[in-house]
Order: sequence, then C-alpha cells, then structure tokens
Amino acid sequence: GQLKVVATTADLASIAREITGDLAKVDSICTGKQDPHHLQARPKYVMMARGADLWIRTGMELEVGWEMPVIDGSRNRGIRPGQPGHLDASAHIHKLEVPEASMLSRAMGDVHAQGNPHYLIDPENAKHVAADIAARLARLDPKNEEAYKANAVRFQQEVDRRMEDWKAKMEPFLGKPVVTYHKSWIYFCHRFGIRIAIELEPKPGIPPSPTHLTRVVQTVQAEKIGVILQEPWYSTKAADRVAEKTGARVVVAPTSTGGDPAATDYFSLIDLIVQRLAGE
Amino acid sequence: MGGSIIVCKDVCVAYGRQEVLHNVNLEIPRGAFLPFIGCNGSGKTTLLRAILGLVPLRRGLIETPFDRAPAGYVPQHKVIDPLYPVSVRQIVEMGLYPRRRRFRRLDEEQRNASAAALEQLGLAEHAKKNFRELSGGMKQKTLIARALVSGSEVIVMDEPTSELDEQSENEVLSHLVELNAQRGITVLMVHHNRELVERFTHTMCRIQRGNAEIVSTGKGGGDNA
Amino acid sequence: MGGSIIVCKDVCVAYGRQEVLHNVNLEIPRGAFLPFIGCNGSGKTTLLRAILGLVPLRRGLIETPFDRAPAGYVPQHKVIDPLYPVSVRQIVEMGLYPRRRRFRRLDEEQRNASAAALEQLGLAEHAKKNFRELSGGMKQKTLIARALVSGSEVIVMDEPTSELDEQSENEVLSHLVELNAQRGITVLMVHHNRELVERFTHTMCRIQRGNAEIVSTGKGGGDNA
Amino acid sequence: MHDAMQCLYCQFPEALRAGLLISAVCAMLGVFVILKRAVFIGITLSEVATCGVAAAFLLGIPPFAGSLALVLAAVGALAIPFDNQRIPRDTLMGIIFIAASALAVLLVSKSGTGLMEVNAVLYGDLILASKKELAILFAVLVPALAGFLLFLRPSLYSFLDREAAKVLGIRTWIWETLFFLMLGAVISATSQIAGALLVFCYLVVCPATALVLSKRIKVVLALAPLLGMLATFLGMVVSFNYDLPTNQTICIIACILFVVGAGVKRLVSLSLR
Amino acid sequence: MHDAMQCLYCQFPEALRAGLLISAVCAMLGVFVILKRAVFIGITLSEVATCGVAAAFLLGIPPFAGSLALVLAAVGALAIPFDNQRIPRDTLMGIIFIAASALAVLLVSKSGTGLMEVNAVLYGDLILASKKELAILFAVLVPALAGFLLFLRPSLYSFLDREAAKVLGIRTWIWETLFFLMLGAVISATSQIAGALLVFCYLVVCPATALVLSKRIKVVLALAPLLGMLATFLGMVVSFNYDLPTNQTICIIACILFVVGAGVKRLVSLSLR
Ligand SMILES: Nc1ncnc2c1ncn2[C@@H]1O[C@H](COP(=O)(O)OP(=O)(O)OP(=O)(O)O)[C@@H](O)[C@H]1O
Ligand SMILES: Nc1ncnc2c1ncn2[C@@H]1O[C@H](COP(=O)(O)OP(=O)(O)OP(=O)(O)O)[C@@H](O)[C@H]1O
Ligand SMILES: [Mg+2]
Ligand SMILES: [Mg+2]
Ligand SMILES: [Zn+2]
Repeated sequence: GQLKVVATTADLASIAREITGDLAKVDSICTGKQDPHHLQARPKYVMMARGADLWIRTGMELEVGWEMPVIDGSRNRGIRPGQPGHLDASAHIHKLEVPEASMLSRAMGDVHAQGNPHYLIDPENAKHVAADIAARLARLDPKNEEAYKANAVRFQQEVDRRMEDWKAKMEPFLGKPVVTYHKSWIYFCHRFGIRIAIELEPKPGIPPSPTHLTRVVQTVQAEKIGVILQEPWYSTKAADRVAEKTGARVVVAPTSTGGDPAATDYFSLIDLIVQRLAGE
Repeated sequence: MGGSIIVCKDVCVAYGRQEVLHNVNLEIPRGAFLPFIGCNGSGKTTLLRAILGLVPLRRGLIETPFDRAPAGYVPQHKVIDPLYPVSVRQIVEMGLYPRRRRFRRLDEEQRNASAAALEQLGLAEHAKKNFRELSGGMKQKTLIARALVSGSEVIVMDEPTSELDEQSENEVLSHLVELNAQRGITVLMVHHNRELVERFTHTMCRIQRGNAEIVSTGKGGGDNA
Repeated sequence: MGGSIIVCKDVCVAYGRQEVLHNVNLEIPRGAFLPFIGCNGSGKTTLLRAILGLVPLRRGLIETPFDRAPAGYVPQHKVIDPLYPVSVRQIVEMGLYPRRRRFRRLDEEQRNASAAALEQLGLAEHAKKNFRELSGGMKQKTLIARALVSGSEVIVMDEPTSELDEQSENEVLSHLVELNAQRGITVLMVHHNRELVERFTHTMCRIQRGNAEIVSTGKGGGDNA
Repeated sequence: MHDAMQCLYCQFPEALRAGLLISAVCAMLGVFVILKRAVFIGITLSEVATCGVAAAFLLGIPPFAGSLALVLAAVGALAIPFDNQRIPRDTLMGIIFIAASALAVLLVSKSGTGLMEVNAVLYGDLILASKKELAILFAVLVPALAGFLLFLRPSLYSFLDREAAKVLGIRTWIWETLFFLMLGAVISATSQIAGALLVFCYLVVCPATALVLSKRIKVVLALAPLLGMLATFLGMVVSFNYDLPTNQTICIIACILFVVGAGVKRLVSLSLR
Repeated sequence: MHDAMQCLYCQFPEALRAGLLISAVCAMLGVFVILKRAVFIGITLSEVATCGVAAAFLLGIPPFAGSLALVLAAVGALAIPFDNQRIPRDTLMGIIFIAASALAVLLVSKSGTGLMEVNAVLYGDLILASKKELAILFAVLVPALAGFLLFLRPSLYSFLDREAAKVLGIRTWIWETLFFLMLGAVISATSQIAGALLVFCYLVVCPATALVLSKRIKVVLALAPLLGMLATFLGMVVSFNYDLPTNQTICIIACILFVVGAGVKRLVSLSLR
C-alpha cells in the first residue's frame, strides 16, 4: 500500500511531506520541541522504525545517541545505513564548521566531528534535501517517480519564490553582526549574510563565564549590535541581561518546525524567523 | 499539696497486635518517691512513656500536670545523635529550657544550677566534651543532670543508674531522695535492684506482665536487708 | 592449658589529646573469671576494646588468641541499627558464625545451641521479634545470647547485666561462672556491683584512672558481704 | 588580581551580593540539613520544582504556582518524624526524587512543551542575577534567617533529642515543620537565582567543612557561612580570571576547601600523637 | 491487553529480558543500599561517570576507561567505614556528587566537546537494549548476584553490627569494600543500558516497598526483586499501550506500588486495633 516514511526530526518530516503529498505517510520521531540530541525512548519510536520503508536522518551525528539503537531495536533491515531505505539528508548539503583532521584525532568522540548538523535552517540546504528525498522515494516507489520529482521541483521553486521576500526583509541585516545563543544559527546567518559576532553560550550546557559575558557585552557595545537571537527553549536570562546593559533586542525564534505554534511547516518556520528578526 | 498528681484510668497500650499494658489503674500521690519494679519486658518503660505522653494509649486516660509544667525525664535508651556538635554542658542546659525566658541568655541562677548539676555528677571536668566522647556512665550522668536542672515537679527516670558505678549510684539516689523529701518533688524511677531501693522506700509500684499496682513491703526502714 | 591467655605490655591508649590508658601491664591467666571494677570513665571499656582489637593502641602490645579463635563480646552500648529487618533469633545466630561451615545451613547441634541460649535467657517467645521491638533488658539478653553461642574460649562482656532484672542477672552470672568452671572459658566482665561480684570470685581487675591491676580481696567465698 | 576583583565588583555587583547572601544563609541552614541526614534535599526539591512547572504547563496555571504547590507538598512529607518509620528519611527523599523526575518527563511527553522549556523556567546562574532578583532574595532570606536564629534553640533541641524536647514542653513538630518549610522556601528562591547545583553545594559542602573543623555548635554555625562566602568570593575571582563558568567554579572551590579542611584536621590530630 | 503483552514480548524481547534482569539484581542489592543509608549512590555514581567521560575526552583516553577509574575511586571513598567520622556517609556522597557535576562542566568548558556529547556516551534507554548489551549484562550481573548471595551472611553481619562482626573474625572491611565495588560495577553496567534514573529507582523504590511490607530479611530480599520485576513488566505494558517513555513509566509504576504497599500496611495495622 502506501509508503511509510519516518524522519528523525520535524523539519525533515515537513520537507518530506512536501515531496510525498498524499503518496506516503510521513511521521517524525522528534517533535519540534524535543531536543534531537537527547531523546527519551518510547516503544512507539521502535514501532515506527519497524514499519518504515524510508528512514530519513539529519545525519552529521545529530541523532548519534539514539538512532542506531532504535534501528537495531526495530530489526528492520531495510532502513539500516547503506540500504536504500536509509537516507542521510546531509549528503549533498554545504557543510559548515567541519573540524580539521588534526582537531578530529585530538577530540576523540566529539559528536559533531562531521560539522554543524543544524543545516536545515538554511532554505538552500532544504532544496538539496528535497531533491535527495525525491530521488530516494523514486527509487523505492518507481511508479510514482514523476510525482515525487514534480513535488520536489515545486518545493524548490516555492523556496526560490519566498527567498526573494526573505532576502528583502533581511536586507537591513546584510553584513551586520548579531549575537546568537548557540551555534544552531550559523547556516541561517551564513545564507542571509548576517555575521555572528559572538555566541552567548558557546558550548551547549556550559553556562557562560563572567569573562565571556563581559566579552559579549563589550562586543555588543563596540560593534553596535542590535539583535540577540535565540531559540525558545532556553532561558532568556542571559540574553536579557546583555540586552539590559546594551539596549540590544532579544529575538526568540524557533529553529525547527513545531518549535512554535506558528511554525506549522517548513515555510512558516522560516517566515517566522524572518518576521521575528525583522521585528514585525 | 496532697492528693494525686498522676492518675491512670484503665490504661491499655499496645504495639501492633501485642497488648503491653492491660487496664492499668494507678494513682500516684503528690510528692511520692515511687520506684517501679518488674521483670524485663513487663511494661515499665511503656507505662512511664505513656504517662509522659510519648506512647499513644489504645484505651483509657492518664491525668498529668505535664501540660502546665514539663517533667524531668531520663530515658532508658540513653542515646543522643553523636553527630551533633554539642557539649555536655549544652545538653545539660537543654534541661533549663522550660525555665528560661524566650530569646534571653541564661541568667545567673540558671547558670549556677547547671554548674551545680555538672559538679554534683562529677562531669565538671568533662563539660566541654562532646556526647560521643563520653564513657557509658558519663552519658547517663549527663542525661540525669539534664533532668535534674529542669526544676520540675515530677522527675521520671527509667533505670537512671544502670551504668553508674556504685558510689555514683548511691549519690544519685540519695540526691533524689533528698529532692523528694525537701522539695516535695515526685520521683518515678525504674530500678532493678530491689534491695537497694528498699533502703530508701518501702512503697513501690510492681509491674507484672502489663499489670501495675502499688505495694508496700515490710515497714522498717533498715539499711541492710 | 595454664599460662596466660591475654598479655598486655605497656599499653597506652588515647583519644586525640587525652590519654585514657597509661602503661597498662596485665597478664590474664587462661580460665580466669575476671571482673573489671572501676569508676565511670576510668577506662574499662577502652581496655576491653583494646584487648579485642577494636581500638588502636598508641603504644605497647597486646597478645591475644583472637586471630585463631574469635571472642564472644557483649558491648556496653547495646545498639543494633533498628532498620535492619532481622529477628532476635537471627541476631543470636550471628554468634554461630565462627562455628559454621561456609555456605552451609546450620546443623542440628548449632540450631540446638541457639535455641538453648534463647530459652535460657527467656527470649524463646520473643525470638521472632525485631530488635527494635524489644525492651531494654531483652535487647541486652539478645546480645548476651549471641556471645554465649559463639562457643569461644574467651568471653568479653561490658556491663552485660546493667539493664537486667535481678533474677536474670543472677542467672546470667551463674551461667558464666558455670561455663568458667566446667569448660574453662575465660570470662572478662565489667560490672559495677562489687558486692554481687564478690559472691562469685575474689580476684578482680581494678581500674583507676587508666591504670589497671589484678587484685585479690578477702579470701572467704561467703555469700553475703 | 586586584584589577580583576575591582572589575568583578563593578561588572557584577548583583551577582557578588546575591552570592554572598545566598552562601551565608544556605551554609548556615545546611548545618542542620546535614545533621538531619537530608543532604540531597537540594536536588530533590529542584526535581520536584521541575515536575511542578511541567504540571503547571499541562494544566495551564502559572508555572510558579505549580512548582510552589509541589515543593510544599514534598517538604511536608519530609517533615514527618522518621524515628519509628520502617524506612529512613533519605529513602523517602530518594523516592520523591525519582517520582518527580519521572513524572516531569511523562507530563512533558503528554503536553506540548519540551523538557528544555520547563528547565528554562527554573534556570539560574549566579552571574546573571539582576537587581529585582536581589530584592526578592532579601525579602525571602532575611526573614528566614532571622526566624531561624530567633528559634534556633527550640529547633536544635527538637532535632537533637526529639523525645526529651517533647517532655520539656517543646512542640517539636512545629519546629520541624517550620524548619523544613523555611528550607523549602529558601531552596526554591535561591535555586531560581543561583542554580540547583550551587545551592546544593552551599547546603552541604560548606557546613560539612565546618563540622569537620569544629565540634562547637556556635563555631560551626559561624564557620559555615564564612566558608560559604569565602568559596563564593574566590570562585568568582577564579572564574573571572580563568574564563570558567561561575557556579561550577564556586562548587569546586568549596570542595577544595573541604578537602583542605579535612586534611588540616587530620594532620593536626596526627601531630598530637 | 493480552495482545499488547504478546506484542511487547515479541517486539522487545531484549528490553523485557534486560529489564527483568536489571530490576531483579538492582532491587536485591538495593535493600542494602537503603540499610546502609546510601540511597543516592545511583545518581552520584552516574555524575561521577559523566565527569570521568569528560576527563577522558580532555585527556584523549577512551571514555569508558575514564569513567571506570573515577567510579572506582568514588566507590572506594564511600566504602570507608563512617562510624567514627565527623560527617555521615550521605554527606560525603553529596560532596562527591557536587564535585563531579561541577568538574564535568568545567572540564567540558575547556575541552573541544559539549556536555551533550559527554552525556550521549552514557545514554541509556531500556527499550533500546540490544542483544550485545544483554550479553554484557549477563556477564556482569550474574556473577555479581552469585557473589552477593554466596557471601550474603558475612556481608549482612558486617553491615548490621560492624564491631561484633569484627570480633567474630569477619573481615568487615573486605565485605564492605567488595559490596561497594560490586555495586559500582552493577550500577555502571546497568545505567549504561537502562539509564541512571531507572537504576536509581530499582535500587531504592522497590526495596523500600519490600522493607515497608515485611520485617523478615529473607522475605524482603525475595520481595524486592519480585516488586522490581512487576514494576518493569507493568511499566513496559503501560508504556507500550499508552505510548509513554518506558523508563519513566516504570519509575512511576514502582512509586505507585510503594504508595499502595505503604497504604495497605497502614490499613492492616489500623484494623488490628
Ligand atoms: N570515642 C571517644 N572519644 C573520645 N574520648 C573517649 C571516647 N570514648 C571514651 N572516651 C574517654 O575515655 C575515658 C574512658 O572511657 P571508658 O569508656 O573506657 O570508661 P569506662 O571505664 O568504660 O566508664 P563507664 O563505667 O562509664 O562505662 C573517658 O574519660 C571518656 O571520656
Ligand atoms: N517499639 C516497640 N514495638 C513493639 N513492641 C515493643 C516496643 N517496645 C516494647 N515492646 C514490647 O513491649 C513489652 C514491654 O516493653 P517495655 O520496654 O515496656 O518493658 P520494660 O518493663 O521496660 O523492660 P526492661 O526492664 O527490659 O526495660 C515487651 O514485650 C516488648 O517486646
Ligand atoms: Mg524498660
Ligand atoms: Mg564502659
Ligand atoms: Zn548541536
């Protein structure tokens, strides 16, 4: 019957839905509010993997903690890495922050050793991912090949169409520095020519040191930075504190579909980020 | 003065399934010096704790003056958490609590009372030690001193001299008799050495398998049995 | 047989700054029945614990047979963690540990020994109770029973009868004397009632302010002092 | 170094003041937390608060109301006297910890929010303390401390020997309950600002050092806050100079003080031989 | 329901087996964990392991070597007899917890990795247990359990009354050290697979229920594993049917069993009046 597609994150699922239309059932493991680095396993995840014809992962070791156990637990050979039912969405994207080989050997076990995995927030990357998904679906379900390809093209065109609007709105930020909370924004900023001057919490889970905080304040003041950008699920205390000292604006925006009630699909996600940044 | 200070009416106490005191009726006259005598496990401790309100009664009623003026109490199980960094003197001063005014330091008289109690029990040189650094007898003496300084109308002691040496035991008992005779303080005391107790009184409370009654033995107050 | 079973040479024990035993020299003959007598805080408990190896010596040497055959011991502080869900019988059976073979159940003889000890101390009907459900005297009896079943050559008891009623105390002491006389078991026992002790022996160890010596009092074995 | 200190004060005056205040109060209360064998109460209550926030999100009530309600309930359960219980207090605390942690995840899994969002409500880092928070702190801690010191004697007696205290006419359950309620309020207020781990550290490490160093209750009660304030100050200076997270640096400094204190004590007692 | 159970077994045979094995062994050991007042040892050791992994990343040694080394050191410190100490065991445990948590963050802040990466190494979820992990579990738990049962008597005696045991010729320090080492090994192995919280739950909640229900040590030692296995089974069924995170569901079921057990006990004792 219908193809079953399981994506690890809500973003991937949202893009996959654009490609499949009604031709397949698309589910995601993580909701937009869950941290894909860390997941409390439920039996449902394994059951989803068991029934899946196509498994799509973000890759770049984002899901490293739980992905293989879930696949192993599902005993679904078709979605094991290397099988046609397993798609690593990061295959053709433009990667950022890939550490040098010398760094790699030193920091053994570093999960983000393949680069920063939060790439879907860049719409251009989403286009590559859409193409990859369509190609893979076509391989799994050749009779609907045409439909998938057409949907992918439509998605890409829609991205291109909206891109103009987004670019226009981001115009004021072009070449301007901002402060972000985590490194989860680098792809977005890279795309729209925004410079990340400094991060508030350079390492996830490690609170900023007083020196770092002072440095952030100084940077904001020196470079006249107007915006501190962060995800909704972290406390805004640190950002508020910097804002209070410098008069910068704290912008809270989701980085994944479903991370905010308004971000219902991939387009509305990017819309929302752009709106919030533009201060609408 | 006169009359009963403590009255037990049909008192039953039980631990779970086991009833330990069966219908105890007791009238303890004001100013009595009343030793409690009985076998191990007969219910002496339970009765005293019931009188002090430390064990719930299953049935019956106990009238005591303890809601007005607290008692002095030496428990049978003389343990104080050894972790607490409090000195012997501080433990003895705990007994002064009902007498001192709230938020005030000890007054002259109270300080003298605790010093006197320490002195009398031979604890003066150990006053700064911690409870865990005392020998068994010294622990017991500390708790006796705490009960003595409370200045209560009623003193309840559960085998207060079990670990004391002979001389200390005699001193403590004599002191209790003296307090009883001179100040009319009621003394309830569990003791296993009947011979020794009979040197001081011939009225005692005998407890047998959960039944208590006050009995008088031979009238002569001889020193040697 | 014969000779000394325990020898203390120049034993000094201190807690922190305070030296508690000063150069104790003691030879305890095999098969002795040796009461330890002394004031509170004189160092009796410390000496016995030093002999058992429970307190480190600051100086000196103690020779004992305890690395070959363990002792039976009743501590002064008769507390067992009340949280543990073990019955009186199980605590008594703990004393059988040195006698039983590893990984084996109790044999007939051992079961009889523990039953006999419980019976003798009047604990048979309480054998299934938990330690926390016992009265003070019953707790003490439990630990005495544990020491008795160990079948050791040496029994060390620190005020074993302090909370026992008179009859039990006499029974326990008589039993110890009997064990001593019939099986040549060495008994070291702290006791505060000198009069009572003299009914059984006239050789005792007197401890005064950290000095110990074995003394003999009047030779006649009279029953009343 | 001097510069750094100056800078520290002019950059983070609220953090320094809040840190000194929190450390002093928590370290003093911590003496009794250790003596009552309730060491892990700090993280237990912080888990309970998390669970309360998660429940509040689900019920749509204000997060703080939820966390307050659950914290009070937990504290009430812990104030029960445990002398005649079959299990000790720390076991009940462990059970509450587990129930709260698990329930928080389950609640979150059924509500729309993520666990990170719940945690964000309770997130605290000393260095981020604001003027408003400092005011809240004063409002909670100063009365708590005053009440504690005023009623130190009956509380101490109740804790030291409950039965004797009862016989002496002290209503022990009042003091125990008040102590735990106050502890709950102090822990909630301070964790909010300084983070659960740092409060846990003040409640345990500094009083433990004081208890190791002295056997006089008055000295212990004076030493613990001093040690807490010393650790706070040193920790802030070190974290400022070596670019380290402040809370964790303070914790490590406090642990170092403990090790040093225990070592010195041991050396002194060995040299007495 | 029957279907669901069947499904549960055919879908997650490893998880079910691992869960039953872990719960049985941990619940049995947990009886002594409670009696030794070391309730929070589960999460303390898991923090220590995290710290070890963080240190290993910094030093470039294999993560497990780092965590093993630190866990052994912590367990060694906790095996010290605490009778004559100025502070109780749980205080030292609290200090170790704080030091480990803080140090982990500080180490991470200076290394190339993030805290999530460190945690990922120690990540465990029962439902994801694999065949290989089940084999490791058997290799660790079965010998541990066998040793524990074989040497139950001397260990029990050492814990119950250390001095008396010493006098009876039991080398108490061996048994205490062995017990804590074994506990460390069991906790490390099982946390890896079942997650720290669930192991903590097995170690505390199920034995506490057993202790409340019975005062015979043999009954307690038999009841605790049974309760653990019951909670595991029910928890898996519930989590399967209502799509809830498995670990947390098991924890809550265990807590519910505790509350029910304590309530039943109370009712029975009231009805005896
Ligand atoms: N753990 C300890 N720490 C410090 N000092 C101690 C400790 N135990 C005993 N002492 C001191 O050692 C001295 C002797 O104590 P010990 O217990 O040996 O006396 P004892 O003869 O058994 O007295 P008692 O008849 O009261 O039992 C006392 O002064 C006591 O204060
Ligand atoms: N906490 C308790 N739980 C259950 N039973 C108890 C408890 N305390 C005492 N008992 C039982 O109550 C009975 C009486 O105990 P109690 O302590 O009153 O005796 P006692 O006369 O003081 O004995 P002793 O002379 O040994 O101190 C005993 O059979 C004892 O087993
Ligand atoms: Mg009694
Ligand atoms: Mg003694
Ligand atoms: Zn990341």
